[in-house]
Amino acid sequence: MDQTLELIREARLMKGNEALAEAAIRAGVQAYFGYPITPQSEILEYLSREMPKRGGIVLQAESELAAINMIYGASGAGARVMTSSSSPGISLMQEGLSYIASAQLPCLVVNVNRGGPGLGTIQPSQGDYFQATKGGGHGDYHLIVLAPASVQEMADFVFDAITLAEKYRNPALILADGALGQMMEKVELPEEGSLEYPEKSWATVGKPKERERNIITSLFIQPEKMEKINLELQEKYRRLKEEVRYELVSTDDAEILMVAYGLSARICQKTIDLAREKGIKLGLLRPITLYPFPEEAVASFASKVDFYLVVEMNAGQMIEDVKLSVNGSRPVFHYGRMGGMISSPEEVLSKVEEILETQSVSNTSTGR
Amino acid sequence: MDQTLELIREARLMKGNEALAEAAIRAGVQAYFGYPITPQSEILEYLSREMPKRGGIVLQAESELAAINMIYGASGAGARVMTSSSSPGISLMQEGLSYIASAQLPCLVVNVNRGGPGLGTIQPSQGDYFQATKGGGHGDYHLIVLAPASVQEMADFVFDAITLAEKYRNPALILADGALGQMMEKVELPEEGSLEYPEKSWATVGKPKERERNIITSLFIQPEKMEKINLELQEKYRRLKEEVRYELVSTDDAEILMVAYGLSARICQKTIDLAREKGIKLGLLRPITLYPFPEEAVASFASKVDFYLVVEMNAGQMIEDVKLSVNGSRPVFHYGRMGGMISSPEEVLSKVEEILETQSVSNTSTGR
Amino acid sequence: MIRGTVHFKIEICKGCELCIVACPQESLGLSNKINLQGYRFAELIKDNCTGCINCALVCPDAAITVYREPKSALRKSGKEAVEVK
Amino acid sequence: MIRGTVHFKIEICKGCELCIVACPQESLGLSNKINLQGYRFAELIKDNCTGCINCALVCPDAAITVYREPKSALRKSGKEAVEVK
Amino acid sequence: MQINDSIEGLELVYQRPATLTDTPFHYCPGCGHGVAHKLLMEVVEEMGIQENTIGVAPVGCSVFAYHYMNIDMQEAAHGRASAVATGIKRVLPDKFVFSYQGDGDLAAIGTAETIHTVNRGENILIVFINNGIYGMTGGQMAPTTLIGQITSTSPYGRDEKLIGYPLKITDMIAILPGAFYVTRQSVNTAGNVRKLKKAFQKSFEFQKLNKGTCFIEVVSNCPSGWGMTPVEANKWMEENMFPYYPLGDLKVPRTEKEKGSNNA
Amino acid sequence: MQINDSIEGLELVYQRPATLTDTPFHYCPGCGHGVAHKLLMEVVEEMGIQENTIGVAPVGCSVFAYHYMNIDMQEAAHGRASAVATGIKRVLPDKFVFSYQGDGDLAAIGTAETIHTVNRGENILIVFINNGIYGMTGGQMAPTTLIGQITSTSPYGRDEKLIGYPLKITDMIAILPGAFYVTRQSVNTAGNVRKLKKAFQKSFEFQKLNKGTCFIEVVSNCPSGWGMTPVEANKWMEENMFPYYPLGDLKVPRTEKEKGSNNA
Amino acid sequence: MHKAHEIIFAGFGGQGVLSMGQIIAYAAMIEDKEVSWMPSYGPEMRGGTANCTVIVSDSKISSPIISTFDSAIVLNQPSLDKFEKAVKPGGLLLFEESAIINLPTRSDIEILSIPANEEALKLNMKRVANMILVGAFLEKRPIVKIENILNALKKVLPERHHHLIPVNKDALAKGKELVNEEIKL
Amino acid sequence: MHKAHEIIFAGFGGQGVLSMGQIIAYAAMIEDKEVSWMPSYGPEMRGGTANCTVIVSDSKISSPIISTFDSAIVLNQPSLDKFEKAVKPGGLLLFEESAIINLPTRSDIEILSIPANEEALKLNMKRVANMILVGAFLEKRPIVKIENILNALKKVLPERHHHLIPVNKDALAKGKELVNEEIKL
Ligand SMILES: Cc1ncc(C[n+]2csc(CCOP(=O)(O)OP(=O)(O)O)c2C)c(N)n1
Ligand SMILES: Cc1ncc(C[n+]2csc(CCOP(=O)(O)OP(=O)(O)O)c2C)c(N)n1
Ligand code: SF4
Ligand code: SF4
Ligand code: SF4
Ligand code: SF4
Ligand code: SF4
Ligand code: SF4
Ligand SMILES: [Mg+2]
Ligand SMILES: [Mg+2]
Repeated sequence: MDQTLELIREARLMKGNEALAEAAIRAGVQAYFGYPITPQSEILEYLSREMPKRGGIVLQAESELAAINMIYGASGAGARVMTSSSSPGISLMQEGLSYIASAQLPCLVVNVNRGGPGLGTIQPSQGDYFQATKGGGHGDYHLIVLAPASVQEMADFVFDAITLAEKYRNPALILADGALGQMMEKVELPEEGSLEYPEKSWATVGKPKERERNIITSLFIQPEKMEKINLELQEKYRRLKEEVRYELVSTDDAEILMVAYGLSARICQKTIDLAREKGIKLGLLRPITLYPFPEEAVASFASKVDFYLVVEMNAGQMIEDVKLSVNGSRPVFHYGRMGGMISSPEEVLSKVEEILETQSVSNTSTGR
Repeated sequence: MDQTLELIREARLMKGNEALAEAAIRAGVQAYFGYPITPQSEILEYLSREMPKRGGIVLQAESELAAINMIYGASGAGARVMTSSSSPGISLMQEGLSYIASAQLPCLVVNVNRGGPGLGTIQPSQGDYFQATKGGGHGDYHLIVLAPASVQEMADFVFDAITLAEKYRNPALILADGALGQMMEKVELPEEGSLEYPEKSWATVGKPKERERNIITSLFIQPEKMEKINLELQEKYRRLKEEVRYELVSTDDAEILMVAYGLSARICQKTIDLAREKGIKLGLLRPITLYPFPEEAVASFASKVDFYLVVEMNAGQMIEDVKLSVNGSRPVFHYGRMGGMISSPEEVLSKVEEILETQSVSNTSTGR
Repeated sequence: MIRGTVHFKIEICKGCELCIVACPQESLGLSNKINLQGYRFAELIKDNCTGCINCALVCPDAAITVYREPKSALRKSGKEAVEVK
Repeated sequence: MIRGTVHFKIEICKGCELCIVACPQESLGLSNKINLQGYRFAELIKDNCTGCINCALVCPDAAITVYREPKSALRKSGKEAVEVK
Repeated sequence: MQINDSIEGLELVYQRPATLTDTPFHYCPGCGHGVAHKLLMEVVEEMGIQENTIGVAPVGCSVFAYHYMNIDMQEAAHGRASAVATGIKRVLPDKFVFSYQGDGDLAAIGTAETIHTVNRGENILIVFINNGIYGMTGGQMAPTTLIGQITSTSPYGRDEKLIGYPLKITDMIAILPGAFYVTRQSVNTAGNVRKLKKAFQKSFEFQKLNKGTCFIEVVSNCPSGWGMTPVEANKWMEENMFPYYPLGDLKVPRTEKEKGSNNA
Repeated sequence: MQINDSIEGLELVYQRPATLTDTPFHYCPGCGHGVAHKLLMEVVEEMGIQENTIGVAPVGCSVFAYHYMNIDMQEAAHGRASAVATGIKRVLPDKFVFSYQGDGDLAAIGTAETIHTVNRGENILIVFINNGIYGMTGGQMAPTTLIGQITSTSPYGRDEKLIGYPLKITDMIAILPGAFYVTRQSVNTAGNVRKLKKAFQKSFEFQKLNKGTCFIEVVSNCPSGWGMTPVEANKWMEENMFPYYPLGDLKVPRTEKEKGSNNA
Repeated sequence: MHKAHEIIFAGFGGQGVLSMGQIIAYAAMIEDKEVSWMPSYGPEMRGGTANCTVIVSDSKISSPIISTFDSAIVLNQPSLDKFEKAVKPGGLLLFEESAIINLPTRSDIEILSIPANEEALKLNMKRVANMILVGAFLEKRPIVKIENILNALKKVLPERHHHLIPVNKDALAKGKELVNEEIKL
Repeated sequence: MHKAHEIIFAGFGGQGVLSMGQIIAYAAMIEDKEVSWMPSYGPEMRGGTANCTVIVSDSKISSPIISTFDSAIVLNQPSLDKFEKAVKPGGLLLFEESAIINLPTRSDIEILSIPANEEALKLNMKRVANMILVGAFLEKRPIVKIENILNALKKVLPERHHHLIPVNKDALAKGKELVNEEIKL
């Protein structure tokens, strides 16, 4: 660990967790509240070392439940705030997240996803996609969800997530996985202080004489009012679609489109190389925003590719969003490992080949 | 309240919450752990009165978090157990539910859904569909989800839910809404003691010399093992498809199929009457199991109806499952009110008519 | 005896009677009328109020305003009362 | 002096040395050999063990078995020791 | 009867504080929440800290406190008010921050947050309204419900063998080093109201001096939940709650003690 | 050196209890968890209650306790062990139930469950391993971490002004009426090990008699988390932990006290 | 009689509005009608109004949640203010006389003021005021038979409270009487 | 040299296995190669093994998680037992001599036993044993230049530890030497 500390001082070869933490400071996060859990404790640890030196607030809460509610308070008071955890800890935050989304408070939440369900394993997983994108808490709300695929993006997306969170007054989630948190890669860190603080006229900072009191709440006991809040939220989610981000790899001539995010997308990149050596024209669409989901981009390939293959480290979650985008116009398949297992590029390729075989059979028989 | 008590003594005109509670006793629930929250506190209150007299255990926990973990312990110890709450309280249970699903413990959880997100309102809602069916907690797991639509079903489904939970060693959720919990209707209660207790050889009841110790856990630190657990779960979810339940109303000659559950389905029934007076051939498919979702049944109408209309008390959640079932072969529309608002049969009919208009336009123009 | 009086915001009074039992002078009672909320509201029923503010202190709805004679001799303690409320 | 001896399950010993510091007779030491886990394990280095079980009590890995002379005179207290462990 | 209520020649000695909005409280007749609200806002007015005070009220009957208190406020999730207040205070250390919590909120679901907030010595005021019941949800047993007390979830009276004794969380709080000032007051008489107000005053003064957590338990009533008239409720409270939850200071700063506080 | 380790003529006076499985502990060398596990299982063996004992271990280094303890066991979510144990005990009131929890688990995230379980007087044994740190997750600050102690999340030493004083949760527990027997023991010397074992014995005896919650704090070490050798760690524990967490009984049943317990 | 009759009962908690609805629903159930009873619930009860809606119908009831009513029985001013406008044209608005300061103003509905509290005091049973209102209501809208209200009471009240049935019967009768007096005016 | 070289370093926590990997990764980064470093993490560290994998590549690295290796540098018996079989045929297995009781048995890989602890004691710096192993490894698989290891150390060590660079340099050299001795055998 000591050595790690020393290595990162140079801030060039860094752990994903540490790059993210350093980026948070540079992005002007004013307060961090969190609770240890593998594989993301380095975020809290890094900030415990650095925040005091650099004028920020870091507090180890008594639980994730307390942490997310501290976030609520601090964000409501106008600060740029952040918390992080891993799967079970994020589950404990679901009530709080629903409150934050409903009260329309900006904040950054990081989930360094591990294998579940239950206590599971601490190995990397993408098993929390549904929770992240559909809303694990109660009610109709969405988080803005960004999925990095490298240590560099672990750092960069902090800036993006905060920008979006503040622009839309909505909680943003960075959904990484244990591998991205733990691995070291080369990283170039964004400049400190480059992110401006927006005006937050709604924050509870003490009511001057000349303005009405500010209230942070998610309680609207009259359903008529609560429906208005909901309509406002839905309208916001519609506007959010403009922020869709994704990356295309080798899609120009692709006959098969893989859709994968995060670590899975990296594996698929290797699969593309292997496949193309064999003459299979694979391409990859990597959603960067998981919510809003790049549904149009995904759908746009329906006329170009024979089928879609969704590769995830779970039992099949993003595949639903892909299917909803494709809406039946092409077959959509899934390949996934679970519970902390990571597929190899070779495995993914075998899956592609297997589908190709059955497809060609069914092509002949059904003429599709 | 006193009068209520007296009225229900006759057990014929009962509140949904109370009918459910009484049914739980009759279904042999041995222990209930819960925490008050509107609109379902009557369940805890009823059981507080009745359980002590009838030999069951009832304990008001210090929180929903404690309650769900008491459920874990008691279910692991072999008892037939139950908890109930409403939306924010259910959010607090997400970590626990993920553990219970992973450890494969049977139990009954009741969510009397209110309007969210956040503190929201206490009025009825179906805003927790995603949370209930996709898994609000972390990892790949599913609850068995049943959606009653009357006080009678509030009682009946307790038996069904427990039967399924024990058969599959999986938590089962009854997803009702505030109206179903609070309203009184005529109800005929199932016979007490008709539900047998299955053998639970896995339960931690104390290890006799002749058997290996029993362990209740969801921790499998080796991802290889955790993946095996996950594969087991997925296999179970596949088997669960046999348990799909739904109801069809006026579908024989239907040209438009509404899909709705719970209270929304009742409203749609009225809409059917109104529509048919106007010569519009509406039908309704009411999913009773929300998980497993009746995807085949829904899909089977694709060749018969012009379009689908999903009616929910939310911003559009079950519509995703309907779309996934229909897979693009017919248009699927949504009508929903949010935040505790309830649509009227007339509103739904207007929506149908509105779609009919635009559809006929687009039919002419696109020939679809 | 010091002279005082109380005014009630009758629209927000809920007729809880706590002011009535708190009044050392037994100056207060419930009206036979009801307010828009449907509550019988509190009112002065005797002319002996001393402006001691007890009723106002215990009123959960902050419905009572109290006035008191500013006798020069009493001025100081009157001020005090304002400060302590 | 009572005669005793100790046996170690060396495969599970982790060489923590807690037994060594706990032994009033200074009878124990670390071996220069390592076990399959890579730990230098504890061993008896003197012949003066009294079987007092101190080492066994503090061993976090329950790796120590203790034997003791059942002198008729000492039998009773020896029994006691078994009971207290 | 013709009563003279003319104010001619009289001087205003008490009025509703301007720090309360004009919205009438939604509380049941006689509910102690109203008294506590009023006093808190009187102190905020008198100390001139309206512009610098941020309140937190979680779910419970007082969830709508922000309709009444004319200051910036946050509504918190059930049990999490002190965590929310911690979040606010940490980023706005120069402001006055208080949480206002019921017994269900503070002593049941929020136990962990309460204890850790005080243990950290967060420099806030925690107002703890102990009415021995869950008022808002319709009268269920609270951790502070008395032995034998009948509520909707202890229909045969609270039985300590099944559910334990009423939790004196304030006593537990008082032993934490982070707690600077801990007191238990009530709202039933003019005298007690004055003491409670004094406690609010002191707490804000201590907060200004960064002394740590001030914790005020207010033994209060719930006429609706208890099924009594307000007058009966206050009497029941005096006879049953006060013996178990005796009023007075549980922890007073040394200098305070030496000065001989006239509190309780 | 040739040492005579023949057992000829000797009698077996101590061996690993049969209630432990053959699986070697995964704990770091010298970790106090091992001692506590061993003693607990010795008592279960000696009292002949293996068939009637159910244990609960939550996340923490001892999460794998079920690999070692040869009894029926449940693994619990972080902080929820006492709620899980409550669930078990309520439905199996005649069985012996214990939870075995770390300081992060019991005194941070699980504070509410801990306090309410004891307040209800759940008739279980709570074993509380206080090693002043989060061992499993790699050495973060725990609620019980000492002032000035350096951990990965208190890299400049725990600062009471920022995070408060180490939480003596056992002292808080002891004042609850539901707590029947509360004691603080350790694992560092043969003498203390004997006392701890005695405490386990008593607790199960009390449990048989339905006395309420027995709560045993075990002041323990974490050589890895503290960055010390086991021998250094035990010394550091004696010099630093014991003064702040003094060993001995915090609450002894009256009859016990009268009998003059030789404990601590 | 309509195929379905939709009623709201509104007043303070404690005035017995919830049980008025329940007893009518129960009586209708005895008559083999479809019924639903839906209370207002939650914190708006604190110091405010309580109400319940009852639907009595010859056919299956879809939504139990309704926002306009065939009849409204109102026991305090806030409820009158809130629900006067929710009565369907041609519907019935019946209120307790002493509870209302600002009278209703609509002219497209039938409005009845019943001095139930006063009459209840005369019957020496303050708690039967609501039964007087039920009697009055049923006289105007005989959606269930009075005898079935009594049958319902018999089934619903525990044996030890059966001695209260006669006074309830009187109250129902008094309600009927008041309506007819009223009409005579 | 391969296009990519995949290595595992495995031993106890505290033996410096994680930093061995880091320093090689850092040196490779100086040489403008693509690198990834991935540790084992979590509770299996308790009383067990720690390890990290390093990938050094000329092109972009896809998955940092790998299960077979070009080289394995092993510092204790459990790691040898676990990772011997994970070395790719033709790969390199290098282990610390004194830590291993049961020797590896594979014949399709190159196996080297380095008495790093012994030599480190001779250098009077027990903590540089891992640098001796790095030196030995790089002699066998020169995926980065020794001088860049030293450059990396310079960048990575805080000023106040720069006096340690010479002894590290010696250790690296010693490792190289040992390999060549070994080969001579
Ligand atoms: C997570 C969650 N659980 C339960 C509730 C329901 N609830 C709202 S307030 C309350 C308790 C109120 O009691 P208390 O805190 O004592 O306040 P009071 O109303 O008595 O002033 C409960 C259980 C909720 N809103 N959220
Ligand atoms: C909800 C949740 N939060 C955090 C964690 C991560 N975690 C596992 S164990 C632990 C703390 C361990 O410390 P302690 O309870 O003191 O036990 P020890 O390892 O020291 O024996 C933490 C924070 C988790 N598993 N679940
Ligand atoms: S001010 Fe004093 S005397 Fe006057 S009415 Fe109020 S309590 Fe009575
Ligand atoms: S105390 Fe206040 S609310 Fe109560 S009766 Fe008196 S004036 Fe009215
Ligand atoms: S039994 Fe006693 S004397 Fe013998 S080795 Fe162990 S501690 Fe030493
Ligand atoms: S105490 Fe046990 S583990 Fe430690 S050195 Fe001695 S025998 Fe080995
Ligand atoms: S329910 Fe109780 S606490 Fe709530 S407002 Fe009414 S009296 Fe007050
Ligand atoms: S980390 Fe600490 S508590 Fe955990 S096993 Fe190692 S020494 Fe024991
Ligand atoms: Mg309360
Ligand atoms: Mg610990």
